[in-house]
Amino acid sequence: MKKFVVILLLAVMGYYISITFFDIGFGDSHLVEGVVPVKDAYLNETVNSLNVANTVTSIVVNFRGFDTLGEVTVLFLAVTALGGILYKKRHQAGERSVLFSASKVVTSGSKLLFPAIVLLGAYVFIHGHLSPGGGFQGGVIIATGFLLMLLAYENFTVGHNTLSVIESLAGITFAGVGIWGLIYGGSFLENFLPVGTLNDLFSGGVIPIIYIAVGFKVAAELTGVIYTVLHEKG
Amino acid sequence: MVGTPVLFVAIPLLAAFLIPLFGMIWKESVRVIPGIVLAYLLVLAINLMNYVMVNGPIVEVIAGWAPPLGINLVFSAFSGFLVTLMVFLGLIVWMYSYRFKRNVDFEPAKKYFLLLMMLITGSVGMVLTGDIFNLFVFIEITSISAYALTAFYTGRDSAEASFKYLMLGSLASAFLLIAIMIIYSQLGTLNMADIGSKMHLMKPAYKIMAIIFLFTALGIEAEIFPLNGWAPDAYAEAPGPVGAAFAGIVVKAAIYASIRIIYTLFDLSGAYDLLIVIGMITLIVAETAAIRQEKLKRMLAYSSIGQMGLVMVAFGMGTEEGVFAALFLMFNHAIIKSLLFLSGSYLVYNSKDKLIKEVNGIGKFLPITSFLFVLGSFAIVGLPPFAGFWSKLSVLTAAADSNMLLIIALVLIVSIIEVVYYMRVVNRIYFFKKDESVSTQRPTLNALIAMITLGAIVLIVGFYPDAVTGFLHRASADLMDKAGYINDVLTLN
Amino acid sequence: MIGAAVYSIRQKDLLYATIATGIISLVLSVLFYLLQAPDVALTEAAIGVALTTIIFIITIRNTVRYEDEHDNKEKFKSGVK
Amino acid sequence: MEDTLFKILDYGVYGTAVLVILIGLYGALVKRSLLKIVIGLSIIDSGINLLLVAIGYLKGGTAPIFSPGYLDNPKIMVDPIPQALVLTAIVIGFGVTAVALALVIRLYRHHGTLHIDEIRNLKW
Amino acid sequence: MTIIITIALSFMVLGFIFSAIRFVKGPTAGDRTVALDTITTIAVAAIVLLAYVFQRFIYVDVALLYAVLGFIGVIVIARYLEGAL
Amino acid sequence: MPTLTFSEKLSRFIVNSVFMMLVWIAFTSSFATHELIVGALTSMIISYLSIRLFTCCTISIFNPVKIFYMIWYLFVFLWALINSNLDVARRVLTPSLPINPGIVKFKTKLTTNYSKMVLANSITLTPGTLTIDIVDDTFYIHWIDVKTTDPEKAFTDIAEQFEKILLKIF
Amino acid sequence: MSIMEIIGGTFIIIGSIFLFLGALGIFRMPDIYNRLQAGTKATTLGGMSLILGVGFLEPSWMMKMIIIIIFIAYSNPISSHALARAMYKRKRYPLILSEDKENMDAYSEVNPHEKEEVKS
Repeated sequence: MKKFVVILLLAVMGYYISITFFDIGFGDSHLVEGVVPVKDAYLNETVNSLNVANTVTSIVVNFRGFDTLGEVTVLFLAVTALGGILYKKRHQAGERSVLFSASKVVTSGSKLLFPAIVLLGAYVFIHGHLSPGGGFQGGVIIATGFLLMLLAYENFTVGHNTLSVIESLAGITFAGVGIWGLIYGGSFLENFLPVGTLNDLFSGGVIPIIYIAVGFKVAAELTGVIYTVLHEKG
Repeated sequence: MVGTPVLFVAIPLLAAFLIPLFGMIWKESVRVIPGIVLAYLLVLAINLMNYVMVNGPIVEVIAGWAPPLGINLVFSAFSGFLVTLMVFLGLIVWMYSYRFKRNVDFEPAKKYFLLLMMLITGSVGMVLTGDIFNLFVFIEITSISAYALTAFYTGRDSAEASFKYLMLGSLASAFLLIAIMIIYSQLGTLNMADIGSKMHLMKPAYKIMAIIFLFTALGIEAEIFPLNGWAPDAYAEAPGPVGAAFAGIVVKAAIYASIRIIYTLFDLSGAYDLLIVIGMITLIVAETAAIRQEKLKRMLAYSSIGQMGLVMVAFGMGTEEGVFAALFLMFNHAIIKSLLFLSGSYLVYNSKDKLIKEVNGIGKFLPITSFLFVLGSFAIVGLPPFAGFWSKLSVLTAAADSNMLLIIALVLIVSIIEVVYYMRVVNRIYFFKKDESVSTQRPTLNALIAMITLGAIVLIVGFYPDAVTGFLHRASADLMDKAGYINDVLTLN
Repeated sequence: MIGAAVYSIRQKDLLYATIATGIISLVLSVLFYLLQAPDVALTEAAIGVALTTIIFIITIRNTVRYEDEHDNKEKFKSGVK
Repeated sequence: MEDTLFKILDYGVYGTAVLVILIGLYGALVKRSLLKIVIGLSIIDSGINLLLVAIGYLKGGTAPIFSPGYLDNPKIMVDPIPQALVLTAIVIGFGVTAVALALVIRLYRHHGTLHIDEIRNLKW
Repeated sequence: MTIIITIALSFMVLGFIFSAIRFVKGPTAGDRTVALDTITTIAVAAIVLLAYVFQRFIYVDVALLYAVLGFIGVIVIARYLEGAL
Repeated sequence: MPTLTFSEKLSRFIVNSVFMMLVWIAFTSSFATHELIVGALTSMIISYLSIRLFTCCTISIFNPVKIFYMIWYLFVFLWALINSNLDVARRVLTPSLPINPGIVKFKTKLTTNYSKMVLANSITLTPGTLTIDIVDDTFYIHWIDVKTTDPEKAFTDIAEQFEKILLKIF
Repeated sequence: MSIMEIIGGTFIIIGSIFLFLGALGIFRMPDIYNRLQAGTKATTLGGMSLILGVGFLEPSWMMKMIIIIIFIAYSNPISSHALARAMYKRKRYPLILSEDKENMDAYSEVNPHEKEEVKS
């Protein structure tokens, strides 16, 4: 009976959402007449005054950099919350996350692949302003590399203190760059470096620095998440 | 001017990233740093309020791009007033919970104070921001801290309450995103002032869809009636000071956001009626539920929901007196409900089930705490010499001005219900015999200072309401001035 | 994608539902890619390919594998959990 | 070639997104297992993200990246803002999912079951 | 050229459908994981091919990521099935 | 973790950095100066940090003879891969599914873990075989069409051609 | 149509056919190990050849294509090996068609069979 009611409710809701979005239309400009959308300004400013190739990056880091700061904070809070929710008074002695190592093929394979994965992550977040990707993606890739090592070896450990130091330093870099912009240029996260030439690695002023900091931070945070969760024995 | 509004967000974030580092060197710093930060923010807020009272609102721009492009923060009389209130309450809650129960150990204390600080930061950000997606981000910051704080005690039910909250919260964020996208697809902008200035161009059908989704989403955070399932459980299972923070800070921020959206973004006249209807239903349902509760904190929680309904009704009148009354109610509710939660959690400190009957005769053992609780009860039901009286009076006069007699009758009936269940507790505190099996706990000095400060404010506002009404009139005028808001934001540079 | 979503909701075995969420994420990523959003596709790929799977699987390890409680008890008796 | 591709994409995308959202909502509301509820929530997130990206799409557009060869024609680029928003939304969704699963583990530790009827101590 | 790419894409779609059927039918978790692995490889190929269709070199990054990370998901599931987790 | 002497560390570091640099160039597909500088820095940092992990080989891997054998191995491997695919195609497309599966074992003379890993991967990709496990020196192979269960014969059938070359490389 | 395009097109067609055959093999084979055999080999070669074909069509992309090919060829066998080992430890014994059941399963000396077959 409850199922039936829920399905009915969902059908009504789905109908209204669908007609709204079908009416809005797909794949062409659906703005109200006479409105100048913000995206044109973004696209122009990105090329002309920031010299960043990837518009998504310039939006995420510069125009709407405040969102990104909040987003990084959300991840940071998620790590803290995980630690708080799964907190136990003391860890039992000899508690291990993985019971035995994988076979030789997997262990040697992951050993060889691990530096390559980290390099891929570094590539993704260093080139965040030129190609798709950036701090989050790079950080996630590095964390996945750590996940591989943690899975393959029974006694691979990650220093918890090291992680939190890296995380804090990266966070301070982000917020510090923002505050420096406030002091130097008059508003939070304002760009205070020369912007370089378009499609060069050293371009975009402060954007690559922030993205590298974000990359380190996300990598440390997600590794922390994986590590915490892996050591949770029901 | 001593600082800029962006420091309200930047400084706590910087401190949050610093806390783990300092915690390795000096363990006490995890407790001290949030206090220093909150005290600094309070000073900043008061300074900025002084500036705003003289010179008009401050509009802060992030990353040096003028508003339609960049994100902006607005520190006007209205938002500044709420920010000051929130930071002040945050400081009180911090002082109260300095060594409260599980906070004695290092690891939990680190997480607790960090999360508490971020809860306050998220709420302050929700109030300050002038960008609708930034609002979403701050809501998420607030909610994740709230989930973690709700589940902070390792008891059986806290995780359940937190899960319930989380489920509704993620639905809320999903709805919020849909609403944001409907608006964006039509107007091509995310800035609130820009949206407000272009809203008349949008088709009414889309407007209705967007406002339904927005209202559902924010209603979950603001405990509006059909969506308040999480609230009593979360209040009851969270640590005592966190309950105070929810009632005083988080809900205020959510109410602010929904009011800002209805008053500034949309020009639908039906929205005000919607506010009144929903507010009235919330009020009746919550108050009748409160009278049936057996646990102290759940009773307080339902009472809090009821008060929020009253605030909604007052906002829904749409006149300047109504807004003034609503703001006065919000101010009083923040102070008084925090006082009730803080003192109430010492009344039932050691009991397992936190039942109301366990406070029997506790007045002799904890005289100051009990006195403060009773003071809060008297104030919130609106007995004449206390703070709550003036706010209820202003609601009644505003309703009378708008010829809404139904509201007057409703408020009076609800007040009677409130009197019944609060007086029941007061009666038990002083005139019942103490149950010997219940052990009591004396409040620590810092908790006592925190509670007495709140009690003093209740008394001061009660005997001398003009202390705040000046600010409130200014703030309500500020909210009503939609054109001024849009003008302030959009004519920057 | 719809099929995978329906499958992962209807499947009683939570492990299979988790693998199905992996497929949802993959198809979603390809769709983002077709909609000319390589940034988003990259993010979805990076998060969906291993991280979501591992946290779901660890939850399954720490709790139960079958949605139906009766099934769990049966499996528990026969020693394979 | 590209025309057929666009025809497939045309209205199917919105339809798919809405259907996925509805399926996720159904799972979150009807299912009795906590893990199923979390899976439902993550499916809702997927659907919403698809919806948002679809709004920014422009027929015949290309990604908003000014790499060599695409320097001087911002008119044919798809809308970058929804993409930036979805980036944020995905990461936030992941954080929320992690917290939810931690709560599930803790509930199981206390109750020994994931079935929602046996857990419900608190009344709504 | 167009016709070649159309043929290739339709073959891939067919492959996807067969893997999906195996995913739904597959009696064990292993079979389903094999289907997931195959679909990942097909997706890598499809992404590279579509990058050629769209003529954007930078799109290839997505395929690179799937090629590197795709197998970690499989290893996660394999390690769980092995009983190591 | 074994302790390493300085020369071992140095040789590993160099090998590691060179490989990383090659991978980086492949990632960026560009020879601009900035890219190369950043790539060199990144690969050096990563190889310094992962010096204990990446233990595949010393600097002697740049010996021309070994490089020649590597290329030869590549060709042998590719030939086997194409063969195996034709084999799979034949089996899949035949309506009656001509298979006779089973598991056989054999012993190998290879010593290091990496060479075993490469051998196992090659076996997995060559006709009709799939490595199931390696226990010390013994390989356990799932064979889709078992011709013999004798370890010696199975070895000649499956792995001999690869092992000959691998012994020269490692 | 230049010579490069012809080579690239041929590779693409061959690759897509092998990808399809891999999926068909997964669909048709009787048990998990045989499915892994078919799946791994055919999809690996199919993907490699298709990506190589695209590399021929756009010679400046070649380097990235080669690195993708290396990664695919490196990681696919590892994952299928891990899966096969996991399934054996999970007590899913391979299907054996011939009469000589004892000798055909050499791996049972490491992981002895148990009587009961469990649904996994």
